[in-house]
Amino acid sequence: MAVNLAVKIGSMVMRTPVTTGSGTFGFGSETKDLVDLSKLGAVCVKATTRERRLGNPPARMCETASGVLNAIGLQNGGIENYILEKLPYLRQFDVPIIVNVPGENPEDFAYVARRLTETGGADAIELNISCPNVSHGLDYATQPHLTAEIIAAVKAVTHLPIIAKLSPNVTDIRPIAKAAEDAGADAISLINTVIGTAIDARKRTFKLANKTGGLSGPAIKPIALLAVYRVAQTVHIPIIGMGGIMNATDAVEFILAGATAVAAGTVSFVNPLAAIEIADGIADYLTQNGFTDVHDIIGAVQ
Amino acid sequence: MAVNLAVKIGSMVMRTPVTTGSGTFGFGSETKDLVDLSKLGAVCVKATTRERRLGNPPARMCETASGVLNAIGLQNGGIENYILEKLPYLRQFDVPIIVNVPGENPEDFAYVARRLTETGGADAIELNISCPNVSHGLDYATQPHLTAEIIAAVKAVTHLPIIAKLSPNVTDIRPIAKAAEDAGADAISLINTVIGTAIDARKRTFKLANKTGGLSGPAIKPIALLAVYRVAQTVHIPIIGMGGIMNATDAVEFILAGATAVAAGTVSFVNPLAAIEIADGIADYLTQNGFTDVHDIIGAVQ
Amino acid sequence: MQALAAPGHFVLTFDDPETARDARPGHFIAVAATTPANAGSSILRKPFSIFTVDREAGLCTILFSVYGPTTSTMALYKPGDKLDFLGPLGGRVFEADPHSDVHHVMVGGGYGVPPLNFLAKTIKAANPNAKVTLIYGARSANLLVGDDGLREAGVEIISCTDDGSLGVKGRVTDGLSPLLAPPAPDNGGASVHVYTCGPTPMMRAVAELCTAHNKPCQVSMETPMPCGIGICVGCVLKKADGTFSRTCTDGPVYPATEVTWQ
Amino acid sequence: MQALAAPGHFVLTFDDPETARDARPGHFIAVAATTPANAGSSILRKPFSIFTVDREAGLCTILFSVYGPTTSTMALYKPGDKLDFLGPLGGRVFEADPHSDVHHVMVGGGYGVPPLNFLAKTIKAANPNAKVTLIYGARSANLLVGDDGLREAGVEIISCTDDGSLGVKGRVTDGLSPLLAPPAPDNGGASVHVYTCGPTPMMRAVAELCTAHNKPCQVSMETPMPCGIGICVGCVLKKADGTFSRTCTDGPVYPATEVTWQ
Ligand SMILES: Cc1cc2nc3c(=O)[nH]c(=O)nc-3n(C[C@H](O)[C@H](O)[C@H](O)COP(=O)(O)OP(=O)(O)OC[C@H]3O[C@@H](n4cnc5c(N)ncnc54)[C@H](O)[C@@H]3O)c2cc1C
Ligand SMILES: Cc1cc2nc3c(=O)[nH]c(=O)nc-3n(C[C@H](O)[C@H](O)[C@H](O)COP(=O)(O)OP(=O)(O)OC[C@H]3O[C@@H](n4cnc5c(N)ncnc54)[C@H](O)[C@@H]3O)c2cc1C
Ligand SMILES: Cc1cc2nc3c(=O)[nH]c(=O)nc-3n(C[C@H](O)[C@H](O)[C@H](O)COP(=O)(O)O)c2cc1C
Ligand SMILES: Cc1cc2nc3c(=O)[nH]c(=O)nc-3n(C[C@H](O)[C@H](O)[C@H](O)COP(=O)(O)O)c2cc1C
Ligand code: FES
Ligand code: FES
Repeated sequence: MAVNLAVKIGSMVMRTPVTTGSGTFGFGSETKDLVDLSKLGAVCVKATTRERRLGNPPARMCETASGVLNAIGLQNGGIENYILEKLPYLRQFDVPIIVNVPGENPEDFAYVARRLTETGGADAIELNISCPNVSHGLDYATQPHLTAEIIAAVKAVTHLPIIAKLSPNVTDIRPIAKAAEDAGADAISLINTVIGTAIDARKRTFKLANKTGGLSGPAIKPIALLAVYRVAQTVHIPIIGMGGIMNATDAVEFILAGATAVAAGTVSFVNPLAAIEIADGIADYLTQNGFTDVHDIIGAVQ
Repeated sequence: MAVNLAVKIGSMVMRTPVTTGSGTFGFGSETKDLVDLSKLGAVCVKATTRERRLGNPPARMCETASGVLNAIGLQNGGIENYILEKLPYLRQFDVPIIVNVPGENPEDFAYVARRLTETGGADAIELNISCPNVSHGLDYATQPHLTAEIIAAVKAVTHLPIIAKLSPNVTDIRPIAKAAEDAGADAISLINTVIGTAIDARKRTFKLANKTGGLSGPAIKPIALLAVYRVAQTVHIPIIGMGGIMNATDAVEFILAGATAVAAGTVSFVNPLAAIEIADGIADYLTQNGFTDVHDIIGAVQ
Repeated sequence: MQALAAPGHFVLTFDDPETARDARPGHFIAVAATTPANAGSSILRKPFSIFTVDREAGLCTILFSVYGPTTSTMALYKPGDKLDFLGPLGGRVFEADPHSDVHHVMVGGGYGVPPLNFLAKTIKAANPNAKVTLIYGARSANLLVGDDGLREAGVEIISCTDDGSLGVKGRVTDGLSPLLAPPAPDNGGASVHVYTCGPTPMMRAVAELCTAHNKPCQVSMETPMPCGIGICVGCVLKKADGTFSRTCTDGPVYPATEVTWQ
Repeated sequence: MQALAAPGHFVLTFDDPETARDARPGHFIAVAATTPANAGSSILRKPFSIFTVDREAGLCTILFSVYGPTTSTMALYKPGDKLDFLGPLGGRVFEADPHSDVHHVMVGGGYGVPPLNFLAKTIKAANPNAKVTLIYGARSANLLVGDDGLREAGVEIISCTDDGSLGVKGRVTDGLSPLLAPPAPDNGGASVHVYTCGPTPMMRAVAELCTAHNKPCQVSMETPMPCGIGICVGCVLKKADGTFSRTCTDGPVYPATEVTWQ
């Protein structure tokens, strides 16, 4: 029997509850020989800023136990480059586009959001107020009122669904999620990477040129699951859960914790088809356990 | 050529820079057939509270990717039981004893510290203001002024070195470390476990009876290393670093980040001799790299 | 060092005269199956019950089935490989008096069968006339393992399969009930002592049946054991007196009356 | 599927007609060596250069040495095992015109030798008269691997060992210098084109020597590659124009003049 996998994030309809994670799937065209984007629930593209950014110097990434540290530094061609060079490829597919937007001040966020709205460049905007790899990047998601300020600034210039991407690097994520909801966010995505570092004992140097980086992958799954669970107990808007999802079982755990949709992040580096295969696996889980709709298990953990 | 491994934590001299981590080595006597305690830098015993505590119901622990989640809930026999039943065994060995002390209010902390001081029950007191598994346990280490309050209360009743054990579950650990130093702490130990959870997709339940737990093991090493580095840049008192140390290379990374000593935590479950073997491995590292004293590499990361 | 006992099941033999000498039924070892190829995939040791010992040869075996990293790695071991283990571990093990006039009834399932096999053989070796029965269950016949050498030693075996493909169709309690019902016609009037090890729901059912019939029962708990040596306090069982007991060093075997089944 | 090329070094043969057909020297594959026994120990794929291809048979090989989880697991592979890889990967590979009148000089070290071996053979196969020299280095003779079949193909081999145990004593640049110095007496006056792959300090020394002698040089970068397919932007090289280039899809081969060595 067919199961329903479709979910809604604000007004955006996803055919499956699995999107790509920003920064872990490029702009979609890199994998054109491998991935049919129309099979994704949504495609969330890499952070796109007002101006082009070169990013951090190498080394930018290293492996840790069951995890990956990165300090990419938001390398991207800027919003106009996105609209001209990236969007046309994406729009060949029948799939919603989420554009991840970082910024250094409310004006930057609003500028990019406005350009995306004017040009039809996105179906939802994910506000990256939680990137640990650039100065000021993380600051917004550490304080409820700053989170609210950014969301309000963007809300004023767009009718597109707004997703607030939150950071786990805070004492309590709940008041921040609540502030995002109150300021008009249509959804919350979490978690962004966990701040950390790695040291090379032989060379006695940091492994990353940036010294610190953001930790992703299975190592952070327990942290992410708890963040999703806590936020789900706090807000009424949908949650896009991520952090260490490697397979459908992991994804189901996030949905049980309260996520309406999930993102395949680091796993796409290993298997660029992961987001598609995970959606298939969620359908199998539902069937095997006698459910007909993914909504039946959202937040169902006991 | 012999290398110097001895370090000082306040007035406490450790023959090697490696102690056991509280809660991961019992009270020393459990491994009496396996471990000669006098070969340890120090032995840090399980949390000891004013009254006996039964702890949390099972399941208390589960494995995660490169990590372990625990919610023991501070099971222990209470301070008088420690003095009568545990201390005599420990005092058979020529090794400093660190007693880990949690509490629900300043009076509890002070009471246990006073009893330890009166009875010669400890060579240093580690204030566990960061245990994520009991209500109020974590709260103190989330706020600088609460951290300072506990340290001042204990300082008033003991001349023993005071070690403040801090939590990584905060937005910024630096002001908290600074508050601890200013309030008179002789050292900082970090990190305690990272809060998280695990869900059983098949049963649709939390894996731990307590729902949430604290994450330890290699998964958290990047988080711990950064916390140590940041605190080392902030305070002038020694740091005992821990979080995912499995071998001497990991320990050297913590020392390079700024730790004066390190603790073998979860690794002792796999190898109860780990704290001794790690000290030997640090000596080998120093020799192979032309150093004669562990102090030569404290904070030496570039 | 390795033999396939049944599909997916392996018997691993290791050479350790001290363990062979000291191990009693109910003792276990804690294995770390770490290789360069799997570094970090499983952090903790995993417990495995002693299956057989050969004191003269100084050899022991464990019987295991393949689940995760540890057992998958163990399944790859070749003769001559070194087994990294701690043991024998366990504080309280099975207590049985081979010479008393009781009917020893063992009830096992899954990886609970190996230690009961060890117990049955130990009793029979001490007293060939002891009356020993092993009742064990599995979903189907080809999952039944761990009865090697028992029949030869004179142990009565009652197998129970969910699908009836071998022995009694049904659960182990269906095999056990007739032996407990008074008057016990087929045990010659001897009193019955029950020993059980296996999945918790099974042990619970066995324990409750024994309590109902007022028969002594020893249960060997199979909680996950993060350290196996008493230092993590993560393996606890809630006892009837409300306290928590470390199954690794205070157990794994308890009188059924001490156990709560939550 | 596996042969030991030298102590700790393995040649792994895999059957993939498409890769055998499409792979050019400088292309690589990204391997995920995940098994139940090592689940989680290494998350990311690891890149390995194509070493040889047999278009008719549809077979390719990679040559690797054992470092961590991926290569340790690969060393355990048995004939018939499935290799989980993406490839052939790489945007810009070695460019060489076999028919031009140049002296092709390859300078390699460590796991930089396999792709140069492939390049040397490819040039020789297209033009048996092409003048091709491979200079390669290692700490000692028994670490020299990857020259199989080159002598037979008519490639001149100059080995350099730190300890002088084979060939030139010293570094690869000591082997290279004489070939670059004008007038080049031993290369018949042909212009020299250099291709290098190996540890970064070695490539840097080679590139700087070529620049000093005004000789064209192609370098194949060996930065860690978290994804290998252009989506992580974690493998970048800082180019002379100040921008960052993804070595996996924009490289791994670059004209030496485009590279900064920071
Ligand atoms: C005292 C004691 C004695 C034991 N004796 C034996 C023995 O003699 N032989 C034996 O084979 N095992 C025995 N076990 C069980 C064994 O220790 C576990 O199965 C162990 O977790 C296997 O380790 P692993 O790394 O292979 O799998 P893990 O990584 O621990 O498990 C992988 C996955 O399989 C699941 N899983 C693990 N074990 C089981 C199971 N038994 N049934 C269903 N799912 C499971 C886990 O939840 C996990 O999802 C014993 C356990 C205890 C506590
Ligand atoms: C384009 C490209 C082509 C490559 N081609 C080959 C090839 O043909 N053959 C080959 O053997 N390798 C090749 N490599 C290198 C190979 O991808 C790495 O060595 C890889 O990290 C090995 O994976 P692992 O899981 O076994 O070890 P890892 O877990 O990645 O490494 C384990 C430990 O060893 C260290 N380490 C890893 N590799 C090396 C090394 N090469 N030298 C010294 N220390 C090291 C790591 O820092 C780590 O501490 C290539 C790399 C690139 C970028
Ligand atoms: C290499 C890399 C780059 C990333 N870039 C971004 C980014 O540009 N914007 C963003 O919001 N998150 C970024 N992230 C975070 C991921 O989207 C995701 O939140 C995080 O990695 C946790 O999920 P995972 O464990 O499944 O990877 C990046 C992560 C990685 C590993
Ligand atoms: C089972 C368990 C019990 C613990 N109990 C305590 C405790 O009682 N007091 C305390 O301060 N820390 C406790 N900790 C935290 C450790 O001392 C240590 O800070 C943490 O585990 C990180 O180090 P590791 O990754 O090396 O284990 C416990 C950790 C574990 C895994
Ligand atoms: S398994 Fe650690 S105390 Fe029992
Ligand atoms: S390796 Fe990921 S972009 Fe190059």
